[in-house]
Amino acid sequence: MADRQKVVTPNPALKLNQAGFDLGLYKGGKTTLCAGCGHNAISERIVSAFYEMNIDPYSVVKLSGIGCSSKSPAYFLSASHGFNAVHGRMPSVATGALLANRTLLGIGVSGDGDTASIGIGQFVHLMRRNLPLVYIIEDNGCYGLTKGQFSATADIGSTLKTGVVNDFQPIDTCVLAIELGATFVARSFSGDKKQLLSILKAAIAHRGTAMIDVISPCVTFNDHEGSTKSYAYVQEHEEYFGEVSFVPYFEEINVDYEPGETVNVTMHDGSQLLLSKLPENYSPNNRAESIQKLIERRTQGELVTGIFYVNPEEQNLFDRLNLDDAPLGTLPQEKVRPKPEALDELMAELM
Amino acid sequence: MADRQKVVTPNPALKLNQAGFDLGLYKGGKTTLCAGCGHNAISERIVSAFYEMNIDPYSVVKLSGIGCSSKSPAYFLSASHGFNAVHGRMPSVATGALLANRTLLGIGVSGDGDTASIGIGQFVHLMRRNLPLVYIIEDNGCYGLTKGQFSATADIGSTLKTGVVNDFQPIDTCVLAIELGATFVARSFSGDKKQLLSILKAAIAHRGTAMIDVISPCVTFNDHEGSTKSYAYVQEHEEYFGEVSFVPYFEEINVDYEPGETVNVTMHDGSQLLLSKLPENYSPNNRAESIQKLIERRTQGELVTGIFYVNPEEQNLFDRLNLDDAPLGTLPQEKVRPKPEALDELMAELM
Amino acid sequence: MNTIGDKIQNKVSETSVQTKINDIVIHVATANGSGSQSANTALLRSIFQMGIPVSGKNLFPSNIQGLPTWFTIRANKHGYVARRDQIDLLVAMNPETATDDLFKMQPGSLVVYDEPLKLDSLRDDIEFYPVPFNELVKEIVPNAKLRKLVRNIVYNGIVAKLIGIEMAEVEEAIRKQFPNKPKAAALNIQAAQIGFEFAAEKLPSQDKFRLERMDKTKGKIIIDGNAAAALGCLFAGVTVVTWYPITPSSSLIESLIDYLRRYRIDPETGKATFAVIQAEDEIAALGMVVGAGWAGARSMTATSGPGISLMSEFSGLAYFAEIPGVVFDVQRVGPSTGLPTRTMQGDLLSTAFLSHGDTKNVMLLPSSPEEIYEMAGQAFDLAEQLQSLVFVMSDLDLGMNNWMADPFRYPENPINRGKVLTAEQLEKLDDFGRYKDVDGDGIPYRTLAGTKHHKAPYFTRGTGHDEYARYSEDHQNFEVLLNRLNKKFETARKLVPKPVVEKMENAKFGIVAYGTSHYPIVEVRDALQKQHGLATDYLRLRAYPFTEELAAFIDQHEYVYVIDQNRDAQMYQLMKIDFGTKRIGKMRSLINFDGLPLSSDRVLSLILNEEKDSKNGR
Amino acid sequence: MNTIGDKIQNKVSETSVQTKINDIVIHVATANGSGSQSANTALLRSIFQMGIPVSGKNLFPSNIQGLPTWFTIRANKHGYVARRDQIDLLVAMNPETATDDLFKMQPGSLVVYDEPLKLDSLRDDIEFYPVPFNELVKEIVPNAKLRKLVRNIVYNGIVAKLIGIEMAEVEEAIRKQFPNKPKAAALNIQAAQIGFEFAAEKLPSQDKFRLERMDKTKGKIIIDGNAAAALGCLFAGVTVVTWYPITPSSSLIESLIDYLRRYRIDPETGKATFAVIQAEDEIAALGMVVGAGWAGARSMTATSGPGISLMSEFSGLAYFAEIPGVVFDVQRVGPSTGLPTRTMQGDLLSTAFLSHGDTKNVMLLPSSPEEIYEMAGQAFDLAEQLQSLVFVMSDLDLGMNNWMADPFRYPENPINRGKVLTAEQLEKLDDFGRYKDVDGDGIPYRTLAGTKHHKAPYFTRGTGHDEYARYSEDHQNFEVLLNRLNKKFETARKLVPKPVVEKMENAKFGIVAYGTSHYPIVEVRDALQKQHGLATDYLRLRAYPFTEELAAFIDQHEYVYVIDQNRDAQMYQLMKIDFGTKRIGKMRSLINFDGLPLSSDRVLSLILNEEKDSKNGR
Ligand SMILES: Cc1ncc(C[n+]2csc(CCOP(=O)(O)OP(=O)(O)O)c2C)c(N)n1
Ligand SMILES: Cc1ncc(C[n+]2csc(CCOP(=O)(O)OP(=O)(O)O)c2C)c(N)n1
Ligand code: SF4
Ligand code: SF4
Ligand SMILES: [Mg+2]
Ligand SMILES: [Mg+2]
Repeated sequence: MADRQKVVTPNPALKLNQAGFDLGLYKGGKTTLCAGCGHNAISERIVSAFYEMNIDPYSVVKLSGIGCSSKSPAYFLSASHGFNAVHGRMPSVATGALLANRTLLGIGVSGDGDTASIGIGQFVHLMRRNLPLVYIIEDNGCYGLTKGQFSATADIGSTLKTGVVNDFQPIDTCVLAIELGATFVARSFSGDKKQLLSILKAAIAHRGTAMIDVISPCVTFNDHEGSTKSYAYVQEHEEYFGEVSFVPYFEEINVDYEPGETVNVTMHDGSQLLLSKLPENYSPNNRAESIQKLIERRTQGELVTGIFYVNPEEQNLFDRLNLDDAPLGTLPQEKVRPKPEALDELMAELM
Repeated sequence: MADRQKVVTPNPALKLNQAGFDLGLYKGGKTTLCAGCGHNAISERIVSAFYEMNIDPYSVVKLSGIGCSSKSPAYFLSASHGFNAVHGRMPSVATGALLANRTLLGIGVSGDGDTASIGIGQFVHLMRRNLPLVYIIEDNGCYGLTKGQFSATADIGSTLKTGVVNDFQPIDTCVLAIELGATFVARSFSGDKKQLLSILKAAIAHRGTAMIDVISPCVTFNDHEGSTKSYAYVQEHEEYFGEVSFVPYFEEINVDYEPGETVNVTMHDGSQLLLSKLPENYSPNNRAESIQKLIERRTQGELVTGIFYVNPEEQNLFDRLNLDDAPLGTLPQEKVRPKPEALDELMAELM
Repeated sequence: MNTIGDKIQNKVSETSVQTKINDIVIHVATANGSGSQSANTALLRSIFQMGIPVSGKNLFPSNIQGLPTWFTIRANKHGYVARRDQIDLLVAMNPETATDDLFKMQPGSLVVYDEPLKLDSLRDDIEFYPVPFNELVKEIVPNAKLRKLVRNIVYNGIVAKLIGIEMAEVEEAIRKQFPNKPKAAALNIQAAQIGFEFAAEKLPSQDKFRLERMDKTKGKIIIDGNAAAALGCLFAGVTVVTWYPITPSSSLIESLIDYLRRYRIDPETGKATFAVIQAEDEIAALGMVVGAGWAGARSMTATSGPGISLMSEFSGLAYFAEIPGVVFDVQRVGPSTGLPTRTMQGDLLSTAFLSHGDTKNVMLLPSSPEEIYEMAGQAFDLAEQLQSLVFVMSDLDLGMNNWMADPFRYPENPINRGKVLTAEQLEKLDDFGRYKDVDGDGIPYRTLAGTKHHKAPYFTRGTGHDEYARYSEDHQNFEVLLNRLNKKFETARKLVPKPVVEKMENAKFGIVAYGTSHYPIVEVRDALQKQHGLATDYLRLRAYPFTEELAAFIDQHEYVYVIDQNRDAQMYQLMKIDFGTKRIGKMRSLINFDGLPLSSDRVLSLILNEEKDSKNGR
Repeated sequence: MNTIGDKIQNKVSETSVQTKINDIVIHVATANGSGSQSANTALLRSIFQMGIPVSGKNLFPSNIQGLPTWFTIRANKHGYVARRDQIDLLVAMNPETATDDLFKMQPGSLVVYDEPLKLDSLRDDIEFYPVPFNELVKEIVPNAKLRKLVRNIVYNGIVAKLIGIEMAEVEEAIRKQFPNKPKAAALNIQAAQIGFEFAAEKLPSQDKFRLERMDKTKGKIIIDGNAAAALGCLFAGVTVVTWYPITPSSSLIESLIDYLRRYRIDPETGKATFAVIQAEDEIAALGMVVGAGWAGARSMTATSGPGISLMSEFSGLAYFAEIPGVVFDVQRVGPSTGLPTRTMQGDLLSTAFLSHGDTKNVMLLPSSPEEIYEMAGQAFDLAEQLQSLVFVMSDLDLGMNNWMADPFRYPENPINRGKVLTAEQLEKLDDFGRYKDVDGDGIPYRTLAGTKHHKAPYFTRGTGHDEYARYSEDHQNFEVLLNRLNKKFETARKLVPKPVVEKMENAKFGIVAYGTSHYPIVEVRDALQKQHGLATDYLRLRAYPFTEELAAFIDQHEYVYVIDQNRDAQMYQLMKIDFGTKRIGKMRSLINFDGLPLSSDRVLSLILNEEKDSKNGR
């Protein structure tokens, strides 16, 4: 029998954030993922990020596909509507939901199987459209829920516990996303609380598609030697692309800056994003360069994390569609059913 | 009533190539595409390439998805088995067919809608697998067969005849293919007979996935101002990436070469590929650099053609699977049904 | 079929010794992309403007240019608009098919043809009208490329003279074709006039067929079913539209886009009260519909067979998670890619059970522009009332052909959004269970994302869940859920449009049909009564699941014919699944699956064959 | 269902006053990922090794670790292996479910439990056996992480002592579980022994249930249906295997990969005579099967419900273009993602009509490991003979549970590749038409790509085509083609495996069932005869389309029950579609759709309810 309590009722006894919501509303149900699963750590960061950003949880929608990762929306933001869709197709469902109500803040959670295998088509087209959505890949290089088969982000040469070796080059979702037109692309590691929280906050403040590939080791099926996604490997090989820290609602800082220095990108809600600029002349708003950098470092076997690309100026899908400011889904009849005169006019033309 | 003649019978009265096959076997049925359609020009080049390369047409399979472009296999190589599959799914059908018979030479024809919209998922995974297949995108930036809607390679800002404007950045299939691990990536223009023929020949000689994006204007729906795929636009804006000419069965030329010079890549059948090396230090076997170059030139609004990337050394799918040399599909029973002792052994283990 | 069918045709022919007034079938054979579409539509319109009931059917290839295309116009004083197998007047413009086309004509019929084709040497039992089309247009159009486009309209003038269409109407009709291009209109009118004059001077007249002004089209409109559906969506207040182009559904969306841009930009804000997305494929198209429907939009997509197949997985999700959405299936010939430009009612069975597991879907079955316009509105209401997908099963014949119709009525009822709870309503409730059957009709209440109340949020999923939308693998929860979904389907039975029943006195049997099969049946029932003394009753299905009227209809008759435009008698099969032996025993299946709009001749011969067989005690 | 079902259970309970020999249902409640799988399999095996017929069913959650899991072992001297609703001995290891589990037990049954759970305070009508599991393993496993994994095997020893399983068999069974890990085996054996000794010393003995050595499992194997299917594919000579992981089908492919790597590397060349591709999704998986089947491979994939939905478009292509391929559907609970780890026969209707247009598919219906092994072979032969997809409809119960089986027989017949023409054969032919019905059976001849003959090449497509595989939009070609496909389906009727019929004298009615419904029916028929004096006949379907035996069976009986494990009575519906009123009138549908393996109790109560109702003249 499932637990009979059905909604998280606000609990003012708990500490409230500045928007007046208690932490309980940001938390979710008890996880059914494995103890130690990277995905749980990500859920925790999501809880913190939304709480600390003072987001009204009732205005959030959380969506996912199918997989262990895709279960996690049940484990955060219990006061938000959730939608666990079908495998690999969260992007389309999220697109529909947010078109129906553009005032919602969307967060989509997917797995590497969900995104890079069955879902790569919807991923590609989501990135092109620049739908305002925080899109998180909980990336463990395997299919956790179906017991550990390789996904398309599994590293070439890595081995399953059964000894089967992966012959195929992994898909680099960050390079793809940048190339395809995503306007916020980052990578982090589920074990790196500080960086992940910062990136999440920046993503939440972004008004376009914010794609975060979070390396999130599967402790059960992918945490063994030969796997480059295991905790040990990641901790050894990880390297920061830049120090990332999120500064909400501070005064605006100039984005024009010199190599080796620090850059502030101003987000649409006025909050800002502080990036350490790489000495190699890295700029967070040059597509070609960030792709090149990523490929280069990847070729050297390095796992780079950080925010690779941000473009807060690009028109998002709502702008492109010249969408009404009010949620389409609840427009009153007067707004959506043309007057009788319109029908008369049309009929006259057809006579 | 369809024409009652059902097979192209060899016609020795026609000129034979060195392998002893007459040109008629390389030709196809009468085209039903629009007069002047770029796709027809591509079919003609394909006929020439296979004829001049002395490929046994009976050992070729030609496959496609659905679209005007995907009809074209009916218009070349009548002596080859053909398969017009479903929309966007040619890659999987081709994969199956070539696994069943690795001795076949596969040529797949797709459209930009077929590849970059509905088929982008299969495209991505085909590129990763390095299946030996010549993969041609007949790229007109629109859906010809369904009357001209935008495809995902339509340029941002281009307009339909109805005045609808495309708001989305085009997918650059060449950049994608290189990033995803394709081992031969090129772009050409259907009106450029010489270059296209050379590239086709090089692709035919390649033993891995050879992806060619051929800009192929749709004269009916996409040949108007505002479209960047129209003949006029292409002819104005086209720029050669390098002079390409194919030299079959000549002696091997060294691939180690200096910027500004010319490079010969040795193909697996011993035939070679001659490339003019760009002064900008372009090398046809550096993934990161060719991607960078492509993006750079694209950003400048240039349409680059040529062979961008070739890696003849990469293991292809057959190698990776350690596949028997004989066609799997016709292995005799002795090879595919284990002996009774095997069953006895297995049963004993289960007792 | 042929013997009886032939007999009927012969009979019709025999009666044609005198001049037939306002009763003719015209067949124009051209090549795709040759500009014949405007000429044919103008021809159709000119007859319509004379007050004569008329219909036009375009038989076109699945390519863009150069392949044979036929356009059939039927003008009929009784208002019969179904296809006829027999053609009275052929306009043979296409050298590729001219001979074949000619040999399909009945002796004594009329053939206008492009003179160089020299058809008159092939048969001597035909009345030939050779026309030197190229010569005629040369004078007025020196540019050869342009000439090709104008050449066709010449036959509008020829035909007008030959059968009595008033030239004023021809001109008016051509002007309608080029509303914003007065120059093009003028040129085309000139060409038609040249044709008219040529016919007057050089061609013999005939007295077999004659059109005369009547008043049967007054106040009517001409529209294709796809545009009608689009208008229905417009007035239903659709807000999210997704699509992936596919023949024959593309023009539904393209019309809708036009209408939306025209009537749904908020005059105050200048912003769109709708969103249209051309998706990457049909999976994504339905995924977006589902997401949008879930979040409160009136969402829809349109597709055809291959798209329906791809929508299978999302169909199951929508069924199980109870999400509204409207899908137009403009059916074409399957299986597989099939014949993309031919018509069929081939997706009923797969749509009814679209998805694995125990999935069942609601379908509406429009048969006319008026009806698909109205059903579009009903579909959105039903989808939201039932919290499920509603499939509107149109077909190529309805969707892409030109139909005469009564002007559409402005919706009488306000938009029905179904059981949606607001924050205020939630506040008053003790308890909200997203999947609880509170009203006993199997339909639960829902809340929309963004509702600012702590009871509102719930988690939607395609996995097992309890009445409070919580994940559950409990088998009892599962049984309760599936039984409730069944109950909801029973409720649907009461909400869907009822069939239309038409009776005659002393009917010998009943006919059950749906969609575009309607038109031949109207004609055939008259023919059966008048020519064969057979009175019939007729039930036209308008929805699945079936309503009680269907059962009653079967009960009232000794037997009923069930007419399907598909090989596997799909509606008949759905009826078999639903009914018990007594009713099944009365059902007789009649099928046609040649991809052509169902002809009256075909239906008549099917029924007469059966009647003969049963007389012979088969 | 409950009243009658309860009565039956009570009856069974009443008879249990004396010691029941070799007749017990053991239920082990643990948590997922806690290492219980090895313990449970070893427990099952130890009973099997004593010669007692036994079956094991795993009821597990759709997660990887930490959620409740139940394993049910039924040992039965008569060989009944169906699930029973009543449990005789509960091993309660999971604190989360212990109370619930306990309250489901009948009075007088036995409960072994983890002592800290203190279950004995909750009921007083149960025989309790508290065991301090943690204490017991502490001595032998100091490492706490490891201890968790070994803890479970202790109950093997406890249960062995309690009901009389020989310790030697327990040890042997454990060794089988760890074939290449002697250390792990030793540790586990030690733990089991500790359990055995504890039970001997500290627990009271009982005399309600006792296992005694018999000889009913000699020469038998234990295997799950997925592995059996994989073996069938191995010996059928499969060459191209594609898949996309999905529960409960993944282990079919994973077993197959193991077998292929072991037996299908050519000893001479060291190269693989097979290719396995993990595709990007199910659409690609079937696309590859179709491509491979077209080019001559024996190709296959395995999936479950959601995958079947995604395969819809390619299914239509394969049907229409006539391409062989085998699809295993290991069915789970739908609609949508449903209950991924529960069993159901829910995909029959959607698979039979999988795709838009008039598509129809062949399905095989295995019910045992032996049969799915053999049907795998038949499926490949049939697919190539019929040039179509063949769907093997397994389910989670068959696929993932452990079954006793007879050793598999080596295939008697050589591989049947169907009508494939070689260059030599082509040379002798005047005429080759790829889609010509030369033999009158609806099955044309084909050639494979690469055949070096000028007559060999043809163009395959999902669009309309004539007998020579040329593109055609001609409606007559289309009708000919669709009618021939229908004829081929009729031929399939003659080629598919016939049903198995079992009779009793003076049978009052017939039972029609398929797949895993077989096991409860075997038991229920005996019960009906012995306890209710009702003799029955039984037809077990093995394929769709139906063969003539089904019609004959219905004709021979006053009425027949049709048993489906799905809500919509899907097989019953398929039968209704196929049959006329006389037969339909005799069919009565019985359904179960709770996602659990069908229990004998459930079937018995369903039938008795109906019998009672019909006695009461319903
Ligand atoms: C259409 C479909 N195919 C297959 C599955 C089975 N399936 C469930 S989860 C999953 C993969 C999950 O992998 P990933 O997205 O990486 O999530 P993870 O479990 O690793 O977090 C698969 C293949 C499914 N549910 N639906
Ligand atoms: C599943 C499916 N959806 C839609 C269609 C309709 N359709 C046929 S061709 C085509 C687009 C073709 O575009 P492209 O591949 O660019 O080829 P082109 O005609 O431009 O050469 C579409 C959408 C289809 N056949 N199948
Ligand atoms: S199986 Fe792997 S991905 Fe799934 S919950 Fe466990 S650790 Fe996480
Ligand atoms: S419509 Fe365009 S793409 Fe299609 S055949 Fe014509 S020119 Fe070519
Ligand atoms: Mg994963
Ligand atoms: Mg195109």
